[in-house]
Parts: sequence; C-alpha cells; structure tokens
Amino acid sequence: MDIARVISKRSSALWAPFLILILLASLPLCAPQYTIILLTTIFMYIVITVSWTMFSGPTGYISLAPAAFFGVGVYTSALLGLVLPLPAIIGIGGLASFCLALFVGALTLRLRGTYFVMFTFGLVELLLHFVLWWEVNITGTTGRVVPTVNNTKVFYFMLIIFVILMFALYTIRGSRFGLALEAIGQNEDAAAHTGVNVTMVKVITFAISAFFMGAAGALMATRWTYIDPKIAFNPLLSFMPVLMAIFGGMGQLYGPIIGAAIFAYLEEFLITRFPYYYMLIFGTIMVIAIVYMPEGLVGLIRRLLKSSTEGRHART
Amino acid sequence: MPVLEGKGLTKYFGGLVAVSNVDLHVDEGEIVGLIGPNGAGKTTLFNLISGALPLRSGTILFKGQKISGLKPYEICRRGVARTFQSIKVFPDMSALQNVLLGSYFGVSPGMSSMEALREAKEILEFMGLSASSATRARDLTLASQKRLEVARALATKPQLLLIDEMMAGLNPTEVAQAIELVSSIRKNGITIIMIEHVMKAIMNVCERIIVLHHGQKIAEGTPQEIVSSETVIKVYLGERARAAS
Amino acid sequence: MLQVSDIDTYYGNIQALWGVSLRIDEAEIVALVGANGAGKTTLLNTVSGLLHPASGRIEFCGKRIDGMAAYAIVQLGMSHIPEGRRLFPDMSTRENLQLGAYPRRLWKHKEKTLEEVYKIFPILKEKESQLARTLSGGEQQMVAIGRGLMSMPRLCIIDEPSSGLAPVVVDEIFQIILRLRNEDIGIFLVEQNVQQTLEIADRAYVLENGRITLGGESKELLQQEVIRKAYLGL
Amino acid sequence: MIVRVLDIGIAGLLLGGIYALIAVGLTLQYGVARVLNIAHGEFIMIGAFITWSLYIIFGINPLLSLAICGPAIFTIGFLLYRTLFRRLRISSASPAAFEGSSMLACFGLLFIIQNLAILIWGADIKGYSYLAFPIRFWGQTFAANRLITLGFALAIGLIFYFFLTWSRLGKAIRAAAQDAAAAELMGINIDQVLALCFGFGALMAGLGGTLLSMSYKIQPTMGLEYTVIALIVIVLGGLGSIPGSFIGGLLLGLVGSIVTYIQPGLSLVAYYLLFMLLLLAKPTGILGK
Amino acid sequence: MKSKVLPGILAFAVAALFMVSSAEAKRRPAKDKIVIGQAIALSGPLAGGVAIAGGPIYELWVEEVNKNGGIYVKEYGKKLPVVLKRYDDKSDIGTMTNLLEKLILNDKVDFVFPPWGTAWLYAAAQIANKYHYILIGGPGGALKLKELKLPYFFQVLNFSETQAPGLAGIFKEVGVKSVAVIYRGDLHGVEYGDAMVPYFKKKGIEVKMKKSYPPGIKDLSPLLKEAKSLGVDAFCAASYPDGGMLLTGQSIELGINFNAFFITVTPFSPNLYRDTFGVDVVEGVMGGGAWNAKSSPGAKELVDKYVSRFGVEPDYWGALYYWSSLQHFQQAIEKAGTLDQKKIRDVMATSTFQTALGPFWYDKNRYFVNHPGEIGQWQKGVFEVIDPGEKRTAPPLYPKPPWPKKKK
Repeated sequence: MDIARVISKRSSALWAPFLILILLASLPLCAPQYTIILLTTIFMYIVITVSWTMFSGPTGYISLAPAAFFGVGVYTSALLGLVLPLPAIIGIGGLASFCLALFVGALTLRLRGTYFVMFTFGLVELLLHFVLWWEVNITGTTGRVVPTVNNTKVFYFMLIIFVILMFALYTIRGSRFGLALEAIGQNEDAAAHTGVNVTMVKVITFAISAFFMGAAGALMATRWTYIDPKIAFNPLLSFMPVLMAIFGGMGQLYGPIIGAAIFAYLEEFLITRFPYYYMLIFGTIMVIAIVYMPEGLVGLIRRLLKSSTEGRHART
Repeated sequence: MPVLEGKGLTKYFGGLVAVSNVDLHVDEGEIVGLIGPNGAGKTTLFNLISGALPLRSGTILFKGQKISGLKPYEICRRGVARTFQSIKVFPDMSALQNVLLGSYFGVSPGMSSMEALREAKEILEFMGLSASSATRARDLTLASQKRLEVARALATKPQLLLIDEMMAGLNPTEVAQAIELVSSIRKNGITIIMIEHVMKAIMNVCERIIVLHHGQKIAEGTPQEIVSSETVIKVYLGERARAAS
Repeated sequence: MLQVSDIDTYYGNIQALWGVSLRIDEAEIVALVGANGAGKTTLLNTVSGLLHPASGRIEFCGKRIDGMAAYAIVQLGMSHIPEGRRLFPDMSTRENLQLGAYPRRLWKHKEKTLEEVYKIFPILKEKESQLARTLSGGEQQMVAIGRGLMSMPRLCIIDEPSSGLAPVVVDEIFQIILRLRNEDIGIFLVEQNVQQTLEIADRAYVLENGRITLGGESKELLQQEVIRKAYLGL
Repeated sequence: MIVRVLDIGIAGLLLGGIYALIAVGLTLQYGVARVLNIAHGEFIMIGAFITWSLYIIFGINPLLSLAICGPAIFTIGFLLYRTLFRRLRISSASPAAFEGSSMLACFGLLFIIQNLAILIWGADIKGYSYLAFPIRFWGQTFAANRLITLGFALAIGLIFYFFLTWSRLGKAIRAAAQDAAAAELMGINIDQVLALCFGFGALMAGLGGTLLSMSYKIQPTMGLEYTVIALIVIVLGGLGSIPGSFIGGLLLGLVGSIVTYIQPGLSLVAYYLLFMLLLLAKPTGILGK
Repeated sequence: MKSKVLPGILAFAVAALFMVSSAEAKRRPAKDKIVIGQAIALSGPLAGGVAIAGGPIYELWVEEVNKNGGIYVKEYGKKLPVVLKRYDDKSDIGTMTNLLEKLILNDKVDFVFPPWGTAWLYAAAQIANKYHYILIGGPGGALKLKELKLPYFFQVLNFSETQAPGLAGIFKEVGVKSVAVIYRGDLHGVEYGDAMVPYFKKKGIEVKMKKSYPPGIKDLSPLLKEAKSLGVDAFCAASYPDGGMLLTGQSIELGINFNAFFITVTPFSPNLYRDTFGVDVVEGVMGGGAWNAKSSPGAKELVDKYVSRFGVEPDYWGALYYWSSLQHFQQAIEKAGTLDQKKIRDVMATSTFQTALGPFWYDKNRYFVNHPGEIGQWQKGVFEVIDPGEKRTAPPLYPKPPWPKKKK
C-alpha cells in the first residue's frame, strides 16, 4: 500500500464520480417525477449491492441476509411512523440493523462456506415468520401504514446514503482495517496467526454493511406506504445483491454498481414493455449473460477495451 | 528460563489421538527440531501452541504466562509467530502488503503507517525479497513464497517462531539458503521450533530434536543421539538408516 | 509402449511444458525427476489426459491419445495413481478398489481382480470394510496403488508415492513397485526421493523448468556430476 | 396419549416423506454436481402440472404418471447439464466461481420455467381429487393419498439408496461426489456422471411434484418454497450426504407436525429455528463429518 | 488511469439513458381514448388469485364498453373508447407502488384501477389519493382503511364488519351452539378472525377454539382434529385460496365433518372450488360472498357474458361487485361530462345509479353498502345466498351432509 501512489491515483480519478454526483443531484430540477422514482429504486439496489459487496466481496462469505437487514430497517420505519424526522428514522433503522448484524455476526461468522450462506438465509425466514407470529398472536394485528414522503426528498436521502456508503467503502479499503479484511478473505487462518482479530474485523464490517441496508430499508418504507412482514422481509431481496454483483463483476469496485444499475433498469424496462413475457426475457438474458460473460459486465468491458487497444496498437 | 513450556498436551480428533500427553520445553535462543512420520502429530502440536486448535488437556506457558486457551491473534500479539506446512500467503496481495499486515497487527499494533511501511521493507530486504515487493504473492516461486511466509511472521516481531516444513519441495541450493536464513533469524535473538523432513537441514541447524510418533514423544536429544536411538530407527528411519549409520 | 513427442502444455496462459519428448517400453520402470514446480505433475496429467497438450503428440500402444479424455485413456490400459493418493474418503477400502475396475469390460471380473490385488496387499483384505479416511498413510498409499492395478493396466503412472510416509513405509512401497515391474507392468514414476528412485528405475528423465534436460539409464545418471550436485546434495 | 403421539408422528412423516425426496434430489445436484439449483422447485412445479394435465385431460392415474413424469423431467435435467452447466463448469476458474455462476444461471432458469408455465397453464391455482378418503387404523384416521405418497417417497428413496450403494453407476456417482478428478482417473466419464446426477435430481423433483399434486393444489409460483425447504434439509442432513438429506427431510416434517399441534402459528418459525440452532451446534449437519 | 475514467463514462451513459427513456413522457394529445392503468399481479404468488377472482372482470368491462363505442364524455362531445394498460407488479408491493406512480406520472393515464390483495390496496389507495386519482377498491380492502379517511378511495367489496354479523345471524338461525375459528396470519385473517368472535358471542354462540396459522403451512390436520375433538358444531376459517383448498382437501381426506363448514375466501370460486372437488362433495360448504345468477337480472347477464368470454363461471364474491362498481363509474363519468377526477369523484360519492346488482351508491365514508349478499353456501352446484332477509336465494342447509364416502 504505497500511500503516495494511492493519493495521486485518487485525485485524478475523483472528478468523474463528482461530476456524476452533481448531475444526479441536479436531476430533480429538470427530470420528470417518475425518473426520480425509478432512480431512487435503482439507487436502493445499488446501495444494497455495494454494501453487500463491502463485506462479501473481500471476505468471500456469501451473505444472504440482506433481506433481513433491509427488512429490519423497513420495520423500524413502519413502527416509528413519522413521529421522528426522516433522517432520525433512517439512522435508527440503520442502527437497528447494525445491532442485529453484530449479534448475528458474533454468533455465526465461525460458520464457513455454504453453512454461512444457509444460516443467513434462514435468518431472513426466521425473522419473517417470527414477526408475523408476533404481530398476529401478541399484538393482534398485522401490517402498518407508513405515511408517504415527497419523492424528491426520498431520492436525495437515498443519494446521501449512497455517498456516505461510497465514502465508508473507500476509507475502509485504504486503511489497515481494509488490508486485514482482504487478508481474511484470502486466508483466514494466516490472518489470525498474523495478529488480526479476525472475528472482530468480520463482525464489524458485517455490521457496517448491514447499517447501510437498514438505512435504505427505513427510507424505502416511506415509498411503499404499507408494510407487513411478508413485504418487509422479502427473501428475493437477499438474492438480488448477489445476482447484481455477479452480473456486474466483482473484480472492480464499480462492477456491482453497474451491475445493480443495469439489472434494476432492465427489469423495469422489460416489466413495463412486456408484462406477460418479461420473466422469460429476463431469465434468458441472465442465462446468456452468465454463459458469455463469466466475469460479469466489467470483464466484458475489459475484454472489449483490451481488444480495441490491441487493435489500435496493431494499426500504429 | 524456558521460553515455551508445555505440560501434558493432549488432543483428540473424534476418537483418534492426535497428540497424547506431550511435555516440551524450549529455552531462549534455541533451535529445536520436530520430526516424525506423517500423522505423528507435529503440525497438530504447532496448531495447539499457536492457538489454531483448542487443547483437550494440558497447559502451555509462554515466558511463564499461560497462553493455552487464548485466540490465535492474542498468542501472536504476545510474541509467537508461525508459518504453515501448506503455504498460506495471501495470494492476491503484494509481497509488501503480506508483510505489512504483520507489522500492523503483530506484537506492537497501532504503529504509524509510515513506520510500519519502513519496517516491512526492512524485513523484505532481510529475507532477500526486496526485488519482488510489488509482486503478487501467487506469482512468486515456491521458495520465495516460503520466505514470504517467514517474513510475514517476522513482521509481527515474535520472540518464538514456529516454522512448519520450510524446506519441503525446495532444491538443494534453496535448502542451503533456507538453512542459512534460519541461522540468521536465530542470531537476531528469536527462538525457533521447526518441523522438517529434510534430515540434512535438521541435523545441521538444530541443537535439540524431538521425535513424535503416533502423537507421543518417543525421543528427545541432540542430533547425534537421535540418529543412534534404537527406538527412532525402529519406528521411523528403518533398516536403511541403520545400515547407513 | 508410450511415446510422447514434442508436447507443449499450458496452464491458462502460462506455458508449463516445452517440447517434451520421452518414451516408455513394456515392463520398464522409468523415473521422472526434477525440482518442485519443474512441471512433473503437469507432464503426468498431460499423459493421462487430465490436461491436453497444445501441440505435439502422445501415442499409447500405437494409438494416438492426446486429446482423448482421461476416462477413455484408462480404458486403454493406462492407470494414473495421483499425488496425494486421492482416495474416496467415505467409501470402504473394498469400494475404492472396486472403482479401479470401473470400465465395463473390467467390472465383470472385478471380484477376481480384487483377489489378485489382495494377494499383493494382504493387509488391505483385513481392512476391506474400513472407510478409506480411517486408514494410515501407508495403507492409503497401498489402496491407491491397488486401485490403480484394478484396471489391469499395462502402464502405471505413479506420482510421489513416498510423500508423507515414514522412511520405513517408503521402503515397502518401493518393493511393491519393483514387484509390479516383474509382473510385466510398465511404471512411470515421479519421486522427490531421487536417490532411491534412481536405484530402482531402469531409465530416467530429468525435467527442469518444463523441459527435459537429461535422460538415460538410471545407473549412469546416478554417476553424473550434475545430478549428484543438484538433486542428491552430494 | 400414545395414540396422539403416533398420530402426530405419522402426520409428520407424511409431509416429511416428500421433503426427503425433494431434498435428496437437491443433494444430487448441489452435493455432487455442485449446482446450487435455485430452480429445483420449478422442476417440482413442472412435475405437478404435467401430472395434473395427464389426469384432467387424459384421465391418467397420477401414480402412473410417476412413470411418465420422471423420465421426462430426467431428460430435461440431463440435457440442461450437458448443455448449460457443463459449459459453465469448464469455463469457470474455480469451484467457487462455478457455484456462483451456476446459481445465477439457475435463477435465469427459474424465471424462464415459471413464465413458460404461466403461458402454458395460466397463473391460477389448480388441483384435482385423487384417493381423497380416510383410512382408519390404530384408532386414528389418515388420508389415503398421503399414505400412498409416503409409501412411494420411502420406496423411491430406498430404491435410490440401493442403487447408489450397490450398482456400478451408483458407486461412480458417490466417487464423483467425493473426488471428481480421481474419479475421472478411474475411467469414469465425469461429465456424464454429473449430468446423470443433475438429471436424477430433476427426476426426484419431478416425482416429488407428482406426489405433491395428489394432496396439494398447484400453481406456477409454488416452486420457491419447496426449494427453500430442500435447501434447509440438505444443510440439516449434512451437505452431500444422501441418507442425511433423507433423514433431515423426515425430521423437518416431524418437527413441523409437533409444533403445529402445539402452536400452529409457530410451525414455520420452528423449521428455521431448528435449522439455525443445529447449524450453530453442529455446523456440518446431522450426518456431516 | 483509463480504467478509472471508464466507469465514469459508463455511469454517465446509463444516466443519460434514463433521461432519454423518461423523456418519452408525453404531453396530453388530443383526446381520442381513455387510458386506464392497472398494476396488478400477473406473476408471483398472487397471480393465481387474480386469475380466478377479479382480474378478468376489468378486461370484460373494457371490452363491453368498447363494444358500445366507448364512454360518452361531454367535454369532448364524443364517445371515447377505453384502453386498459396493465403492468405486472410481480406480487411485490414495492414494484406495485413504483408502477402505479409510473402510470400516473409518466404514462399520464386518465384513471387507475386497483391492484389485487388487501395489503396492495392499502398502499395503492394512499398513492392514488396523493395524486388525487380516484381508486375504486377492487379485490381486498378492510376495516383499517376506513381510518385513513382517503377522499378519493371508494371501497366496494364487503368485508369482515359486514360478513361476520351475517354469518353469526345464520348460525343463530340454524342453531349452531359452538364454533372453532382458525385464521391465516395476515391482514385478512386477523381482521376476520377478530371480527367473528364478538358477533358469535353476542348471539350466544360459544367460541371453543381460536388459532392462527402461518401462510405457507403444509398441514392443517392438527387444527381440524383438535376442533373435532372439542365437538364444535361449526368450523370457520379466515383463509386465502392456498389454505382454503388445503383445509377442504384434508377434511375430505380425513373424513372430518362439521355441521357447518365456512371458509372466507375460496368456496366462492366455482371453477377452483366446486369443480376441483365436485358438486356432491362441496354440498353444504359455506363461503364469503355472495351472489348468483338468481340475485338479479343483471347478475344472470354477467354470468352469461363471462362464460361466453372466458369459458368458466365468474367467482361468486367480487365479480358482480366490481362489475357493478365499474358500471357506476361509467355513469358517473357520463354524468360529470368530463375526465376531471375531482368532479367525477363528487358525482360518484353522491349519486345512485342502476347497475347489474340493482341500485348502487356509496355511503358517507365512500363504502358501498348495498351488497347482494354476505354469505353463500353450495347447494346442488349453486352458490346460494343464505343471508337472512330478502337477499336470500335459498334457505341454509343445516347440518351440512357428511363428505361423500370414497368413490374413486
């Protein structure tokens, strides 16, 4: 980790994300409302996918718990209604997920491979059915109405969550904590014997990634207006970040972002154009994508870029 | 005063005894060799010392303090570092990053980035790996990877270093270099326990040898005592050794 | 019996073998020696069909086999006993051995073949219902060799049979290899234990960095200065 | 009291039998062929719908359609592996990469199969009545069709177990599960064996679907919940262990039945709680190493 | 550096793509048709319910209106044909809310139709109300929605508060002494489960058992056996089609019979329920609803139209309700003479129109009250309305005959 090199790399590459950010931030001024709504959804997927990648990318622990963390955020928001200001609700939602992740992480991160995968998936279903039972049998009701919030406001908050997430991600990647995380992914035993408190590093990263999922959930609840356990803890949402990250390519930081953005947009595009065939088309695209782009979109782009530069070399 | 002291170390895997009631002590500045056929429990013993596996019974003292029961990272931070039989470098990290991790998280965590970087570079230099400091670990040769593992272990600033089969798979030239390296590490005041199959290396560098068989310590002594021990020849070295000696 | 001519093999983008040629005759022990990472296992895998050469040709009993799948090559009478034994850990000794006779032609006679193998390794008969994972290292190696013999091969490729075994057990394994040769089975042997290997082999090749650098009668090789220095540490 | 216990036990086994069958199928696909088949439930759904069509349109006895459905779905599974998954396996850099990419491909398949089913059969719930009458013994009543389902599930499981233990191909499958490269060196055509495994997995799902359709109503979206249950069971039983999956399936059925008797609202909570507690206590499953 | 610039360009391109795609947002062209948007489950777990209960009615209505040349709107001085623009919400509430807003904001549809499912209706009602779009409640709706006081929302279907007293009345009339109640752990189940108990108590009927079960349960036999062992006269279940079918199937399989057997959602479907089990088998089963071809001339006409269009009978709960609400809606537009939501809403809230089920109006909470019936019962293949009073098309059959003995 040559620090000088890292810094120089950053300053010259910083303008691009900044430009995009300014562009996105100014979008509500000119773009139609629905574009804002769609972008909010897309950014929700990006936030979930990137925060998933934050933990699962370097460590190689495939977590299927996103739906649980997202759902905890959603439910926090639903429980609190709008008695508190929105930023506070987002913060509490994130914090609730953070705490859950700390607990679950401390309990389960000794599991490896498929066992961890299945445990995290079980968590989603357990929470779903437990909350359902709790509401029906203890509180005697189910489902909650969440007051709606201005769409533009939701968009800006989602953008802010995204920016904070990216900032957190960059900070972690550049730090010794990030180095330890990467080491854990490559060889956990060796990392432990090199003095890294592997459990702590894993659990904390797991919890940080859960924080962002929970925050996104708390925010999105205001868009859904009505919440019940089956809606909040939708198991499909656990698979989405995995699929999106693989689709985009996990080799690079921007892979999951592109993957999530295109995946989410494609789905919306197909569902509105071909309501009766969209699953067929979507499924076919997924199968073709995985066969022809084993390293995801990023891999494909790289290959294209490589062949084009090679072509240029050949010409000169 | 012994740096490391183990009493009645025992470990079972399922119903099988892996290490059975082994006592051992290592004095400061020593190089101790650990030999025995495969499955004798050598690596298991290392795993017990470094905290990778919990003990079934027995205690391990390091500099008079109990370390059995501690987590691997805690033991490492107290000054016990190790390498692995099957290489466990971080394959997609550069050699420098591999070593840097040791500096960051070893005996003295919390040192500044600049200091850690300087130290890591020094260690790479010492191990003769400066030239490949930016190379990804997976692209290094086998011998260099083994060195890198030792470098990473050294970066944690240990007082006791456990080396597990550093010579296996190296050619004689590389073996000679490795032997030299082990001696120079010792010169820096680090106590060493090494598991080795390459007899030549063991005989050359070790002052004392412990022989394990079926999880039990069957012999202990100077290299000369070991090669002439009846028990060792019978269970381990075989007739050929007898003929040769 | 086996003729390897000028093969190149790649691992991904990295070339591992460069123009390797060698031959093995009937009932002959041929050793392949070389440092770790020289490409010995790659060469064996290429011969047995687990890897495919990018160029060159391999003939076995007059048949061209480069490009054939490994399972098809087994049926021609070549058996590859891989490094690290690679037994099926949750199957019994007996089942492991039976699988050696998997090709349909051999499956019918597997019980008879099994008796033959038990004659060579009487201890395996005693442990025939034990799970492979519970056997000792030496016994596992015997099962691995026995399993290789179940296909009644004309050529047996044995990769590092001594690794991880106590010197006493290694002696025993080498005795068995010699015995196989006497039963008219060709042996292609890779070993780190160069001295001992060259003592039992008829001929040997030296592989360095993916290239064959030396080859000849093992007795002669044993006397050569280069070998003595590089591999025997003398 | 004893009668009550017996009643709960048998009710649990009735459901557990199907779980077991489905889980064994997934074990073959995931434990052996390394394909985390998220679309496993879709094969169940297809099996159920084919059975329904055969019964409603041609009046073919559902038990007879076991013989039609099974081979048909086996073929689909086999061909899928030969074309799609084999290609993915060869092009994947590592087993882990294959697991990821095959899961993504299975998700694609899930969407495709479900959409096709909606196009062919419509999205609505379907069902038929077959052998829907009570049988009494030991002072308790049981549904005839469920007893037959259990009988067939056990028989299929047993036949398959003997096939794996005794036959040449069965041994090859077990060998491939334990060490694919070594199996290839035994002269086993690994591509063929893995494709067969995937096919057998699909076959089990198809048979499960046929049996399910005798007692449950069917609809194109029914698959995922069975996939989830099968996933739980295979982990519960120890990954890759076929007897483990079978026992795990029966166990899950029993637990569900016991909890439904005490507090029906918690029956699904109990599934997951049992699953997670077992993972924590013995991460490798009931019959895992 | 190049590899760092690339993502920038790519992300930019993606952003640009969104803008272009949403720039399609059309300006309102000269009016030549009325576009009605509907985000409803075409796939996912709810799709089955959509197909058997409610979904097709909207299509049939659109075809019917267009057959007559469309809806006359005075503002434009002509009849405007109707176009139904449907999106698939995948049975996911997040997708539904997005698509509903897309219909309103991006596609600028003239009206929206409701999604399927109670929870979905809750969310949709709030969104439609936010944009001042009329939403005529279709399949679903419950008590809690009343509390939200949404001025643009109209509830059509009867619900727990109207059906539970109906059921209790019938039980009292036929002499039911004790009941067992089970309910699905969701909004529908909880509301019905809670609503039934006090009405039974008021009529002096003992509730001996009340238990919930989770959606997705695979075995309900313990509940049936428990109720049987308690010796109750009536068994009532608040369930959705999955549970309703399972419950009936298991009762038949186990030969467990009650004097009265009631399921809220499921028996009303002739093709799913009656035809799956058989006319003899379902004889005497009660279900929420209800209407049949005998309810009114318009009802008969609807059944005929539906059968000739889809080949099966409509469901005997919502179909007539939605159909009539749409007829009411059409007349309200024609009376208002405009497509303005506010004006049409005011007309709808205050006017009574003749529809297939007879006169149709909303009360002050904008709830439709003139239900054709609350409780139905299968009798000889007809879903008879057995409510006390003039709506009744046949007297209740009590006790329910036992399930037929095995016969193939």
